[in-house]
Amino acid sequence: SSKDGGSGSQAQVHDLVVGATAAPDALDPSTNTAAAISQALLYNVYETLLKVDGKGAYQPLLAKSWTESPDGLSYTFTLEPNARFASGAALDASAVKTSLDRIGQDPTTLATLKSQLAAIDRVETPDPGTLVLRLKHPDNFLLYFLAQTAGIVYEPSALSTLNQKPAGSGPFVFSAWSQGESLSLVRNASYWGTPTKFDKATFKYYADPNAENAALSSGDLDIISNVQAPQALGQFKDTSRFTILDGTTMSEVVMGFNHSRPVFGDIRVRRAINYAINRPELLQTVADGHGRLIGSMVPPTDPWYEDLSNTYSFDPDKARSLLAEAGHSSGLTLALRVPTLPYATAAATFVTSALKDVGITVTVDQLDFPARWIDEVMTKGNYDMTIIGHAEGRDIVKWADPQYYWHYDNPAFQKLIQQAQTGPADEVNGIMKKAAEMLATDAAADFLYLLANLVVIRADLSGVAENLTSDSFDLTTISSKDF
Amino acid sequence: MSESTPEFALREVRRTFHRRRGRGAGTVAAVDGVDLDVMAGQRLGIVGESGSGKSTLLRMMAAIVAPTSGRISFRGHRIDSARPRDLGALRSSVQMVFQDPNSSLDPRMKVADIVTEPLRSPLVRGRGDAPADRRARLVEVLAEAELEPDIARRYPHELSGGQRQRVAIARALAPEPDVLLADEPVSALDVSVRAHVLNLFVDLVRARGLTFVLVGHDLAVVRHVCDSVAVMQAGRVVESGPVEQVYRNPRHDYTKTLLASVPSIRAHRG
Amino acid sequence: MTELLSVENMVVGFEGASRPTIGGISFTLRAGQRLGLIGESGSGKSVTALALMGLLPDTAHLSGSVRLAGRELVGLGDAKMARIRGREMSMVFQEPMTALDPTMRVGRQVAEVVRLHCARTGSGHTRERVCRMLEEVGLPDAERIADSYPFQLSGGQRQRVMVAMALINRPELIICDEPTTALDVTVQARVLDVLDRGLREVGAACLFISHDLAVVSQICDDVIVMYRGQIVEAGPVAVLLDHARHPYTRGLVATARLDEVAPGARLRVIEDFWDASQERR
Amino acid sequence: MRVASTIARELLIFAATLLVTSLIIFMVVNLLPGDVAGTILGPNADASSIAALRTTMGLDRPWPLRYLEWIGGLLTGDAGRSALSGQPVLALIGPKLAVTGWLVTLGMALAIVIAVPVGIAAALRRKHLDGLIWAGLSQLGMAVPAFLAGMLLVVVFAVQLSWLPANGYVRLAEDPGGWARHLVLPVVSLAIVQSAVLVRYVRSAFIDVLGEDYFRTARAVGWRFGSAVLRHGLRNASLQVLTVLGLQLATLFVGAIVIENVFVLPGLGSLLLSSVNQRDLPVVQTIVMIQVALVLVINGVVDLVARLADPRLRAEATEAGA
Amino acid sequence: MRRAGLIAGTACVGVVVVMALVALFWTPYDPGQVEASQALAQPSAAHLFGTDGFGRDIFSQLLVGARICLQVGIVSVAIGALVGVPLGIWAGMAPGRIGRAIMRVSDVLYAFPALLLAILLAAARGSASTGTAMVAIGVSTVPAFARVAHGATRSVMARDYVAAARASGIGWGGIARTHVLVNIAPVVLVQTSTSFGLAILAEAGLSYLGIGTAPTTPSWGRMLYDAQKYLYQAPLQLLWPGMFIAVAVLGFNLLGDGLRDALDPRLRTGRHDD
Ligand SMILES: Nc1ncnc2c1ncn2[C@@H]1O[C@H](COP(=O)(O)OP(=O)(O)OP(=O)(O)O)[C@@H](O)[C@H]1O
Ligand SMILES: Nc1ncnc2c1ncn2[C@@H]1O[C@H](COP(=O)(O)OP(=O)(O)OP(=O)(O)O)[C@@H](O)[C@H]1O
Ligand SMILES: [Mg+2]
Ligand SMILES: [Mg+2]
Ligand code: NI
Repeated sequence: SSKDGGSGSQAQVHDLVVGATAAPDALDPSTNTAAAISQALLYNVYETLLKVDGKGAYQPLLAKSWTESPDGLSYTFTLEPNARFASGAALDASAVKTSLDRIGQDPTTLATLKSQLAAIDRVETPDPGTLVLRLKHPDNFLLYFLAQTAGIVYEPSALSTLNQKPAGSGPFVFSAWSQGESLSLVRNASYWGTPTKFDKATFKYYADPNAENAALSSGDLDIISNVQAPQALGQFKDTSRFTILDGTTMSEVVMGFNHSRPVFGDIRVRRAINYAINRPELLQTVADGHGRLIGSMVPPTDPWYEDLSNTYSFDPDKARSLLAEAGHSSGLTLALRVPTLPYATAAATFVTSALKDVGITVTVDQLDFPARWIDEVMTKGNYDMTIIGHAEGRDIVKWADPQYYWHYDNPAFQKLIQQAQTGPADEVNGIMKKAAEMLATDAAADFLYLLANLVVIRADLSGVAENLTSDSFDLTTISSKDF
Repeated sequence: MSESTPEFALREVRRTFHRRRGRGAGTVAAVDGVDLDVMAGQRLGIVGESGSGKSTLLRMMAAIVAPTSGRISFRGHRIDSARPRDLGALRSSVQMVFQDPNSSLDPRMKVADIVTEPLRSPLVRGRGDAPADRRARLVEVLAEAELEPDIARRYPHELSGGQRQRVAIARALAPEPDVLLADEPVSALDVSVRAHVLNLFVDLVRARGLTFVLVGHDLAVVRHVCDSVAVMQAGRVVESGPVEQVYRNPRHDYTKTLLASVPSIRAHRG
Repeated sequence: MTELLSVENMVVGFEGASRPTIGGISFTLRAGQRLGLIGESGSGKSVTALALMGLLPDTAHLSGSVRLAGRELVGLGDAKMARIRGREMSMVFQEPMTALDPTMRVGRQVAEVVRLHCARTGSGHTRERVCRMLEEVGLPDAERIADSYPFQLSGGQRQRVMVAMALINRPELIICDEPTTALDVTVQARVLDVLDRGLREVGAACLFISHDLAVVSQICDDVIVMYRGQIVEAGPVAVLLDHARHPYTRGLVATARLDEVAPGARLRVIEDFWDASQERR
Repeated sequence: MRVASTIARELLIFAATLLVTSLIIFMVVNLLPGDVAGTILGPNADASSIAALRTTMGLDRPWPLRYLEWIGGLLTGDAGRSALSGQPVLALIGPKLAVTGWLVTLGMALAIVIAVPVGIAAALRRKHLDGLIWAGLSQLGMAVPAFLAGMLLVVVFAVQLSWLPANGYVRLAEDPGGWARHLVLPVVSLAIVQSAVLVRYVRSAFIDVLGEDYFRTARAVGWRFGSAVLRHGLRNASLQVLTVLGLQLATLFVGAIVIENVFVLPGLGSLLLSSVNQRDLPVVQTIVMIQVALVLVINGVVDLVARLADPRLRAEATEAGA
Repeated sequence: MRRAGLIAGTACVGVVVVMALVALFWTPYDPGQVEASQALAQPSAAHLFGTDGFGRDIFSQLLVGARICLQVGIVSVAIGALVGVPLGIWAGMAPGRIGRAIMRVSDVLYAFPALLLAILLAAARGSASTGTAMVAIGVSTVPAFARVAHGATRSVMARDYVAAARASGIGWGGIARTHVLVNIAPVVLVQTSTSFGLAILAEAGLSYLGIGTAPTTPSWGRMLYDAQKYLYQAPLQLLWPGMFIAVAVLGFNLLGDGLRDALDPRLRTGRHDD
């Protein structure tokens, strides 16, 4: 909302208020997994060497340019000479090295981030403007992860207080945080690049999606970063007041099977479940039709995306006969343990009814999210089926980890992923396509749908990305018609 | 029972209460060193002003309230600090009638159950000669208390005040006690029903040769029913003796005031 | 003497009751006269008193005529009635334990009665008057009593405070509803004495309710006897005691005379004189 | 002398109660399955890194040790740090407590302001239609879930009429006007339910008082009905209601949790809920402790006020020590 | 007039009970049956109260919801009463210190905001389900029952009929059975009725916070939670469960008040009302 900073003669204060659902509980994205941290800070406060655009191509950010050695074992980045931290400190190669080395070496940083940068052998800084990464083995995914949270360049002198006071080089600087309530940023007056038009940006957090919608309706918000109750979008159909963006996220809503249970060792059961569920209808009832059917673990913004949603079209008869073949004609009872997240519980309702039609009795219970769900499902593996969205980019690789909570152990798949990562770069897309198809045909899970990126913005605003390609809610591109 | 051992022997009996409200808050000696003997067949009246400790004394004799100090024996056995199961003799042969029939009858019990309740007590049943057939005893005892048999099916609130008090008397009589303790049994009653209840007491006590202790504030009532009297004031017995003697020739000032205060029908005020 | 109070054919019925509780009674009271009202429990004595004061509950229906010094009270509004209550006519209730506001010092409660009816009295003056009144009703330590809360006083003291409240505005009529029934005999004697002197001092008429003929005979000149909502007999105390016409009254007199019977002898009861069952049908 | 010792004894008992309470809270809270390590590492973590983080954070140390640490810290005014953000717990709770405090206090105040006249009317006119309507409305008020009432209020006043903000909170110091506007709907929704409950108590307290002998006495000495109600009825009835108010407080805190959720108020309730979900135990146990202690303290205070206001109880209090 | 409340209360409760009984044998549709094509249908002959966002028949859900609502009420109130009442009686009959200690513990428990307890218990039991909610609500009503039973027991113990029973040699157990239990029954009954209403509200509250009933169980609270997102689109969704919750709570409250009034004359033996 724009408020007059007093009477007419004074300059207007332009301030942007963004509604979000999940609130961060800490502020250091390298030690806490909450996507909400990156949502608010990545690209806004923190910057990376490069950035992925809406089409999946790499764009320069802190690095003006980069080259890859022919053997794929080293990358050389030329840094933006003007770049500096908001505090005024110089952002040179050694600062970047500190950040990257910290991910690799500091025991407190997240294991996920470590594994994303695991290929880096060492970081070299021949001169302040040049950074060289030497790899242990070629990694075709490395640039992607360097453009994400793992690649954030933190101000070296602020590393110990990142959890309370983020310090980066972006167009905004962190200003205040009230846990569970709001997080505010102000304009970085000395930003090295194109400055933002907004003096202030605030993320406000709403546990209750209706409250968030009501806040936008009544003018307390300028943007809802992700509408949680698509059914309520009707409130915003007045195009003179609001613009609705309906794009894609990277979040695949997966009904995971616990492959360590004998019943899911049988592909006929997995297929039967895939046949039994009418996913178009599910998408309609659960998300009011917003989102995409994907059929595998790949969002459309990945370069190797192909539509696999028809691998198992709705066919309850086939489901019944597969079940009978598998020896479950007398019925089958499965425990579906879902986290207390609106889309998950809603999908559970649909799934229960659908599976009942083919003779599978589903007992549903809901687990506190995150702590309880993680404990029961991920750590203890105490479940038959569960439903959750996997929001991380390129998380298809998780299927290659048999320790991961699905306990999916498919050597052929693991080999494909290995090849894609370390093989020739021009073969990556082809191999990844194969891998995605393999997951789909093997019915490794029931890939229910891809969450929609439903953004509602005040009609005068523009520049919000339609598709979400990182965890960040990128404020840097937003502008207003009015100023 | 030999003549020499009294039914009740009280020595230096004291009872204090911690009162938290009202006048005289703090520690109150409700009964403050009382010595008293009650012989078998004696009809003793205890009179005194409100708060003088009459009820407390009686309740200690019934072992409902324990004395703070002093000794109370019933037929030679200490009852002041006895455990419940050692009170067998007392419980089976001593019964009590209370002042307020509204409070002393359980509003949710039928008269039949109220009256036969003592018969269900293990202590009374263990006595041996206790009435075994409860229903027969109920009919008998209602008749003794001059109550219609069909009252047995009613609840206390369906009875008049006089009837209620007679039910309370019937309950006390049911286990065929030897001793009857009565705490102001007619104070809550209308004068017009008082006579009924007093007649009943006189008849019963005489017919059964009961030992009888009556607490009252009305000397006229005590004189009518009892043969001896003890006058209490502030937790102490200030005067005692045969009722006619005390009545005609009061020695203590308080007794005199008490006697003078009893309203009597006067022809016309001067 | 002139008639102070005249009650004519007063009927009181309660919602849901099949027959009226007070079935059309009439009596009169002269200025300064002391009239006893006796009867067994439930005969309607308290209801009569409340009807005269205009304090019957909402569920009661009152008809007939009640005139105080010629003014009709039946149908008078609350505001007008309030001006009469406590000034021309006051009342002492049966239960001394609950009749005073437990949260207010008694001196203030008495003073309120004064201030309520005489607007122009300074508070110092009122206080003085209250203390004097308290002394008059036999509470010598008036200052301390006035500063006490009701729970700090004994039943007899409270009842004397009630008497003080009733007398302090020198009303023409005081209604006492069993003012001593809840008290000890010794205390009862003292309160009756105080009341007797107070009435004489103020020169007020009194309607004295009791179930105890002995008490009434000490205070009153005349008695009316109530039975089941009806007046069965009326007359001077002396006459009534010795020459009651109605058998019920004779029974009532007989039961009260404990002292005339030999100890242990059978007491006479009302039913010896009066068969209640025949009346009831 | 004895006054001091009685007070000391009461305080000692109170402290012991709090200590036992803290132990119970700690046990209950620490029995919660699942832990903060999982929250921090998220759904993409693997079991071994969760175990590693548990050890790093000291979550696998024996509970008596952790309890002593916590309670020791509390006594010195330090409730530890949030397991998630590392912020000092008390610094985290402080501003939230203020929000909940405003909500509860204003809610209670408004509830009283509504309930007393309505309750009196319902008592005085209980045999009449209007009295029955008041009583009926209060019954209805109690029967509607508070969050439903809140949501309906938002629809009408924030979304349809746009008179008031739908939710959110502004600090009093920043913008008093905005603060007030943001609190109107939550306070009203909280007060609706509370006042409905209070109306019942006020009504029955007044019905009791109207049946008391001293009320009849007051009328017999010449107070008009209305004046008697004000002079003698209100005094005595309010004493009865006062004790209830203390007890209502516990329910009010609960109501506040739900209302904070509906109106997105950054209060203790929402912090508690999210902290429970994320197993940020230092925060959870401290919030619960604060709430329970507050209820106990305020109940104690209400008790004291009731004692001071009621001469009978006052005498009891002073004489016990005198 | 005072009967009116009792009658209205009985009628409201009766509606809920009848619905619950019907649901045992028959519902027009399977309440869990998703029928996407029928989503958000308006009330019609086929769907008396319309359908929800999944095309599930609301009427069927309401019927089953009535059963769950009674179940929650019965189980939680039973827990509260079965634990609280004996505790209260014990505290009321035990002399001095023991009694005070019991009530002290109960007071502390009372200070635990009920929902808080429920949240913690729900979290402790792990999965949020109707069962957890029932236990949690039950535990949180224990102190209320203990308090009420304690007070009533104290006043019964002060009565002379207890003294009379003791004077006859009836033991503590006998007194508790024949006198205390019977005489505190009305007060406990009233408390039971009121707690029933509170339990229903508490379940709704828990479900609203997402920690109550599981998604596929059509409790009224859960229905409200699911209906929230249609607040603007299909407000009726919110109205039906809201209305039935109100009816049930109102019914139990009125019933409790009515019982209190109906039982009152006997409780107040001091006044002659007959
Ligand atoms: N349970 C109790 N707790 C505290 N104080 C008590 C208790 N019982 C009796 N008292 C006090 O002890 C004193 C004596 O009481 P008690 O009832 O024995 O007197 P009483 O002579 O029977 O009086 P009344 O004629 O009024 O029945 C009184 O001051 C009374 O208040
Ligand atoms: N508020 C009321 N509602 C219904 N009936 C009432 C009410 N008050 C009194 N009564 C009835 O009126 C009758 C007369 O009662 P009242 O109180 O006048 O008797 P009383 O002569 O004063 O008796 P006591 O000597 O016991 O005080 C009784 O039968 C009583 O039940
Ligand atoms: Mg006594
Ligand atoms: Mg009377
Ligand atoms: Ni007497």
